[in-house]
Amino acid sequence: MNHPASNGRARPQGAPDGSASRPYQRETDEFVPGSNEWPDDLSRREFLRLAGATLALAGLNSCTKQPLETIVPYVKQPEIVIPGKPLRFATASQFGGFGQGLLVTAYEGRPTKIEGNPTHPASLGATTVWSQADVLDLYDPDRAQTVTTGGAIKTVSDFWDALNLAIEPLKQNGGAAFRILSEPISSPTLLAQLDRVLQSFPAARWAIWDPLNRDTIAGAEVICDFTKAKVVVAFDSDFLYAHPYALRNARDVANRRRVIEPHGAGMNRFYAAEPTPTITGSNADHRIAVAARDVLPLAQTIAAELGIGVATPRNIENADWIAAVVRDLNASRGESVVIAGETQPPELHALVAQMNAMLGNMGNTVAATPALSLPGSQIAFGDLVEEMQRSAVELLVIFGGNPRYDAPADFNFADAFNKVKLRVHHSVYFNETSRHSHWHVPATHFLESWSDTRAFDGSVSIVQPLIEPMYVGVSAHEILEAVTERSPRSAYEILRSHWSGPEPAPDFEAKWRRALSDGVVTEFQPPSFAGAGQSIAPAPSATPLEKRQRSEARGSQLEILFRPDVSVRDGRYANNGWLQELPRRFSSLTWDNAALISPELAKAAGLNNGDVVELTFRDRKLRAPLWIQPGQAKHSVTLPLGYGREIVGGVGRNVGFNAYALRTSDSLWFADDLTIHKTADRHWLVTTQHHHDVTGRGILHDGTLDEFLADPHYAQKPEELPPLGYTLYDPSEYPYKGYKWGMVVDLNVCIGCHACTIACQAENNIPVVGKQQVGVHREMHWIRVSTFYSGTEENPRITHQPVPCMHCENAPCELVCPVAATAHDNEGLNLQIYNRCVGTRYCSNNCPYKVRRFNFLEYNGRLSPSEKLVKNPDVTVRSRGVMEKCTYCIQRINAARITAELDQRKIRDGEIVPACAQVCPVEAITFGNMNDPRSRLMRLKRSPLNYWMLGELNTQPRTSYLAKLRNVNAELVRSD
Amino acid sequence: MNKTYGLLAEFSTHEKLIHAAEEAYAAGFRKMDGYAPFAVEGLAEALGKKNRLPLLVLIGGIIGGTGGYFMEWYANAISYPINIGGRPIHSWPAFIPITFELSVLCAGLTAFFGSLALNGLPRPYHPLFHIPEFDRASQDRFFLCIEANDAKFHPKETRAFLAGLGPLSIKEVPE
Amino acid sequence: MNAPDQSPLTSNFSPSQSPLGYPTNLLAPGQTYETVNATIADVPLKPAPGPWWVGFIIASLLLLMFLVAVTWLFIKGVGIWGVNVPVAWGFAIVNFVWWVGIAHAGTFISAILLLLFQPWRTAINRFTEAMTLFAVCCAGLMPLLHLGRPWVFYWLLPYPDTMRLWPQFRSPLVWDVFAVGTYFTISLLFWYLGLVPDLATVRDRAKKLWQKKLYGFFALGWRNSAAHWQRHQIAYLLLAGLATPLVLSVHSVVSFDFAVAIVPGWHSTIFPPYFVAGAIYSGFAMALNIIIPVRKIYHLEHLITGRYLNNMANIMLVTGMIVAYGYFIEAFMAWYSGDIFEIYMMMNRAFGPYGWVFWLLMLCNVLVPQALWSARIRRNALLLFVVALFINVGMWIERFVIVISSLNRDYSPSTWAMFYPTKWDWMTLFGSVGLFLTLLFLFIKFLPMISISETRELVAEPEKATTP
Amino acid sequence: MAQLFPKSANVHARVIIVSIVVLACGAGWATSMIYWSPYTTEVDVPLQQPIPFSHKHHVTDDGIDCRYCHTSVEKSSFAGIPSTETCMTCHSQLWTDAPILASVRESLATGRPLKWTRVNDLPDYVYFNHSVHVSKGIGCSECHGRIDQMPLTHKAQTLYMRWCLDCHEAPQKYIRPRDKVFDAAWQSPPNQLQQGKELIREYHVDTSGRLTNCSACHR
Repeated sequence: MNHPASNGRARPQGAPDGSASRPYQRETDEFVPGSNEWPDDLSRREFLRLAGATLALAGLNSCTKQPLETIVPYVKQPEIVIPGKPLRFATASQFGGFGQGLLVTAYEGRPTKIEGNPTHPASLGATTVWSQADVLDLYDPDRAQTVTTGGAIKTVSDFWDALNLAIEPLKQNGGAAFRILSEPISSPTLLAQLDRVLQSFPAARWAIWDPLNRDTIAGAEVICDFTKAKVVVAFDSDFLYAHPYALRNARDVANRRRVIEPHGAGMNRFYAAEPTPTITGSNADHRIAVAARDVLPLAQTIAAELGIGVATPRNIENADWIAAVVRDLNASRGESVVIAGETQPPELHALVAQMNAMLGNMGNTVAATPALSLPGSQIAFGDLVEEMQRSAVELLVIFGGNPRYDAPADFNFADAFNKVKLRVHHSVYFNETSRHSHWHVPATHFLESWSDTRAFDGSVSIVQPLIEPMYVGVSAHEILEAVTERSPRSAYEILRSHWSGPEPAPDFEAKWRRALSDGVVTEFQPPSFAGAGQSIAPAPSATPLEKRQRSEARGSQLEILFRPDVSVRDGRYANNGWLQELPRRFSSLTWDNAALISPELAKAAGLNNGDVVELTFRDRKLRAPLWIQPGQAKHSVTLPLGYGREIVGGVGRNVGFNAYALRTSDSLWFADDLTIHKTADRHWLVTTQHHHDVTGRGILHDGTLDEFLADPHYAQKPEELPPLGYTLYDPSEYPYKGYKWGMVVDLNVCIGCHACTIACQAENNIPVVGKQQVGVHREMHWIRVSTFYSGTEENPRITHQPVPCMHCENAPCELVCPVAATAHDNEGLNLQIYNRCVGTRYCSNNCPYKVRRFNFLEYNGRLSPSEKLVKNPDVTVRSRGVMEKCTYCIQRINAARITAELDQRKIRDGEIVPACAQVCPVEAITFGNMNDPRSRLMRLKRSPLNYWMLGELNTQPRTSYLAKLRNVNAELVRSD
Repeated sequence: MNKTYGLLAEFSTHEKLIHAAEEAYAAGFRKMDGYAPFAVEGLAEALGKKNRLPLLVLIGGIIGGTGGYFMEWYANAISYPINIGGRPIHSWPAFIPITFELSVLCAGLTAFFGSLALNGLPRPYHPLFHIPEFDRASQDRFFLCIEANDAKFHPKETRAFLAGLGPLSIKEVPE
Repeated sequence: MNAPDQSPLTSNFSPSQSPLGYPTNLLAPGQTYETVNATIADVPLKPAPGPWWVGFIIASLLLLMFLVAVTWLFIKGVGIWGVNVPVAWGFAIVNFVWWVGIAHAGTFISAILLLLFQPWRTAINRFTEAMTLFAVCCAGLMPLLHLGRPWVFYWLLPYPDTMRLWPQFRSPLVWDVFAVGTYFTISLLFWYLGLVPDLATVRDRAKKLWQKKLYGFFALGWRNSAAHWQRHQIAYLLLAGLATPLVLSVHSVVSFDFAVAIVPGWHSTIFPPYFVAGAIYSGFAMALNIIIPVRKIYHLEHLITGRYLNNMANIMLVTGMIVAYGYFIEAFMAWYSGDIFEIYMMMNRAFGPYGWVFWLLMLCNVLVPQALWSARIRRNALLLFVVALFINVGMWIERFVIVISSLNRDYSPSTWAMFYPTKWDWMTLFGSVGLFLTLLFLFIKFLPMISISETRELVAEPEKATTP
Repeated sequence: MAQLFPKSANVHARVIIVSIVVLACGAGWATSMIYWSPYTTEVDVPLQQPIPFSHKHHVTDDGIDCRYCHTSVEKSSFAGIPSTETCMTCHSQLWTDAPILASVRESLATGRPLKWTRVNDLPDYVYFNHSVHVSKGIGCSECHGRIDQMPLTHKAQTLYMRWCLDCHEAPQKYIRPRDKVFDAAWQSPPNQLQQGKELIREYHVDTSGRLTNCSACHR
């Protein structure tokens, strides 16, 4: 792993370390868009072989001359940069205020791909879909590009002056009218700075607002060690996906569920109760759909059965499920985990804590998260808004977030906000809040500036930049410094001085460098500050809990659920094309959110997908399209948050409806009294998968652990398979000596998070085609994750199946190509040669797996110069009229091969990792050499669970699957 | 008109023409030709005309077929062999359709251009076109022309001989 | 120039009805060389009648629409059509197969009937050959338009390029290129060879010099020499002999586009015979749809007699039954194979989202043509015209069913999706009809639309013209 | 009626037919000529450059090694174009005020890079890697010709795929000892084929046919 030479030169002369190389030369920080710098950059791009458009010409190159291209060398070439060779830097990003360890690939100082940092305990080399998409935000031309006040473009120094001017008068009364609002912060340096500011302004206050806050768990936040858990019971918790520690949780759970061969096969048993299907619930062995309001009573019943003295509500459903849970929990005391989601009330979390305690899990499988000390003088968000209403706030500085869009509707934030005298908003995007602030200061993307952050498990990482700010960018560190100091130092200096202390230790430099290259700070702690409050988590920012109404069993009364969207979260990713086009789990909706309702409700009310209904809740009304979601609790209606953004870039405009309009402080996650009635309108909802039933075809093989133990080869039985190597042709014609690439996808551990899809999109320059094109089934994802339902529609068993190209040895697609644009190489890869393709689309027709994607239009035509920078220079950008598909990341194969050739050795097992495998949190995808019997790949392929998709076609796929197993509870199956 | 191309006798029906042709052939005339508005069966035979077009067409077909197969084999098996879905490099069954099409194509071209060539067409100018009435050869009249370069041709005697065949008229065709 | 000839050749007529009551005359009574020449050869020399102009203008407007559609296609790409994944082939391929099929009647009539010594081809072969040519033009365009990158179409042709790459000769699409190319060439030669003597007739009947020169140029100086006639006939016969296996091969090759693929509903050995039958079926339907109006407009009833219509109707009935059998066998084999994919394909075809199209197909191609059992209908030009129209539509629908309803639900349920044509799809379809008609109208106007020399032969040998 | 066409028409007719055939063949021949002519290939055609840089002078006269400027040729796919600094290491001493070097000095002063025109420009979908060719004993001059004899740099080969394949399917024809890779003047010995075979074995060049796979160059 490369790491930069750490000699912090001051900007503007040179980029800070890590971003030592720059995509283009810049004299000053005041970069005016459209200034004469782009041409250089464009020609660089040519030289980086990134002009997708020329591919169209390329077809013609046999009858036209190529246009002249230029080479632009460096003026000063940085030592660490070898043109044409990527560099990798360790850094970290934020997820709900918690750090995520990352490893970022950069070409000539141009970050193109984000991976997980294997040395970071919270990620172990995997990433979330959001980390994958962050790099697209970096180059988003819709980002805020200049400091503005009232629409007028200003310089950063203008802002410093204005800030100082505003602060001076506040100094007298200790900043009584000075308020700071931020998102959850875990950066030690930033917290220290914040503390310093609050010390110097004793009367000033600080509030936190996060629409997806975890306040309900405040104080009860725990880390679970799923590797030790035999039984897992989840109450409305999405701990495998929408959780700050999800990546690690997923890895640990997977390691308890991975089954290769029968002997010693053990799986944990996983029970889930949730109102609306989540990634987590879909992976449970026994999932029940219960209204959110019924989760607490359910837990109470179980607790009572376990012997905890709580009042048990009467007439509770799912008796057999409860019985099974109780039995299994009792049977595996100290080896189980009970976990509840942040969407459930504190009572439940308290109860869950009791259950874990009395089951002896505390200290075994469950531990409290390390305390994070926060500055004092913090007030709840609700109180801040109330102050603003009273016009008691003169200066409000908002770091990140978008409260004007996502604050609870009952707070009436908009007009409270307007009563603040001076409003400053600091964010990466110019959003609804920025629009109504006096000053908007563009924040630097985390790939552009220095900071530090702290993960869920307390491990701290340094955030180091990989590129000079694309546009004017100021970091939060600099602003906080500007509040006290007249002219702020650079973020780099602030950070370094905080870590080194006043007089650096002699070995500081070495430690610092190691911390940078490892991406995790292990060798020293930052000097902690005199933090007053020792609160473990932010003070509850929403209104107190007493207000939240108790939910008795309210029978058929509709319940409203607010949930973060699986793609755009709280709305911060609304302008990210990759995420907007990423199929939402289960529904496979793209470019929209829809109110999810249960099939029963749909039947009862005669509703269909796409019907627009009017939702009435707490006298507020909202129109939203419907989607019927199997597995949804009967009377629960889920509203995904994060849509209906107004002040947003071109991508996120007019996408979906804004569920915050109904969300009140006493119903952050769910509440009763929802009424819906059908309107005449319909909305065009666009999905990538219409059929979720395998119709008994040899596509998906699944079963139970018991079946497997009874008959290990059952997974290979269902079809009449041709005898292995059964062929009309002479097998010796293509011996596939040397390397013989293959892949295994372990359906048993795959959780269906879709990270592979988006990682592939990032790695392979896959275009975003937009709603209309997805609507006519032209999405371009090379690896899709099919979701299949079995069992009842009310509560189906859900299985996810990632489907990349199978790289069949007897490929049907190749036979029919008239120009040999798709052919085999003698390592068995099924190649697609874009520049030879004439676009008959015959191959796609003849592909039984339908994994081929066609450029029906010029999907790369509308890219802005900055968007082109995200493209991977090692992968051809495809133009109109050519077919494309999964290549097993051939660019990575070739890179590894050339490295091996130069070192005069063979490619090692595990040296080549395709993007999909690299990102996978559960290591479900394995790639390797089938001629190496000792490879991890072959160990898996030898498993009796190994099977070919549609094997009876005898296409001899190189990609095979390990059948899905469920560790079902025999009693429950019988009672089904 | 110093030099003549031949003598042209005009008949009303094709029977008459065939009869005249047989007479003329019997009389030993060889360099002669009949003209009719449609393909009169037996006329050419009566005039003793031969035809070796079919052989040419056969040869054309064979060349096309073998050439076609060779091209496919050379291109896919020799010039740049590529592994196409694990199918044999020399997949002869897949090469048959084009082989067949190409033999038909070449045979057809031979038949067409062969017939034109043997007929000496295109020949926009021809002595016979001097005779105005000859227009009717393409409509409703039947002609027999004994050419001057025939060994037994004699302006007077041949005219007398033709007259004996009961033509509607006899014309001298200038060169 | 020459007074009507009163040769009494066509005086003694056998009864114009066969014992079974079918029309037997290939020629109305009282035809002479002159009447034949006049009716056919003078059409190109006289100004066109009103109906011709109406038809021609409509046709060229459609052609204009075609050009618009194609231009936009080249600007934007095939994305303007409804095609998608899984249904990557749409109207373009449907139209292609449809047009190629239509082309087949021409060759069938002029070649196969010639070899079978069927005299009832004389008056219609010229038409249908022209029809063949123009249909093949429309057909040939479609695969080119449907390419993602049409500007590199020539990569499908074998030539020594700078990349040392060749076409992939295992692909049916390459077979198509050669099959359709050969078919067009042979049909063109066949048609022109037959035209030469008639061009000579027109040349000799023309009054205006430019007309004489124009037709004279294309007549190549044909002078009706017996020796020429002999070679001409041999060449004609040889071309017919070549065209016969060719016509069978062409649609077989087209059917391979589907049969070679593994898509359920495509991968079937019955395709070649059943495609060829379908081709001739639609070809005759199209021939009738053209001949019947033309016959009316130009008053050719005495040359294109009821016997022609009757016989063509019979052929349609036969081929129609073969096609119907094909439909039945497909369903039967799907069931008999016990293969879940095949069975599902058949169920989806008949009762899936495109089920109504399938039943429409049954109506047009199986039900309606049963009317042809009735001799009365076969002899009624108008009814025949309507039935033929149904069959033409039906045959297009058949290709739609084969292409779309097989692709939209193939092996992998998670990728099943619907295909909906866009306005550009429709414009391309009807535009290609415009191209076809435009060419046809030009042919009718400027060339002898019936073989004059062969008709003269009928005049000369009346017994040939009347044998049932 | 009289003759429609003069007697000469018969000759003309034949002439026309013959000339059609000739033209058809001629057209084919002409196109291939154009493809292979310097007009299309740009072989031997020096391109306009910001500075009339002479490889002849720097390599032959000054004896500078290729790798001094093309630093990454052994490490990376891209051989590397010298940064302005590299030029100035010498030219801060030599020809310090030569007018033709003005743009170099200006580049260093302003920090604006020089813009060279690509001479050997492969299409964007071809992924050529210098390091592996160099390490397998393929000399610079095999593709770049006698660069040491070029006052103005120009293309030496067509870089057509057909040309690449020529070596990829029979490397023994071109491979040379590693220590001769940067020797532009190297001539293949009379026993090249046999020596080449040995080098192939020694350098582990893949002769299984993988080098002619599409994936060898295209992704």
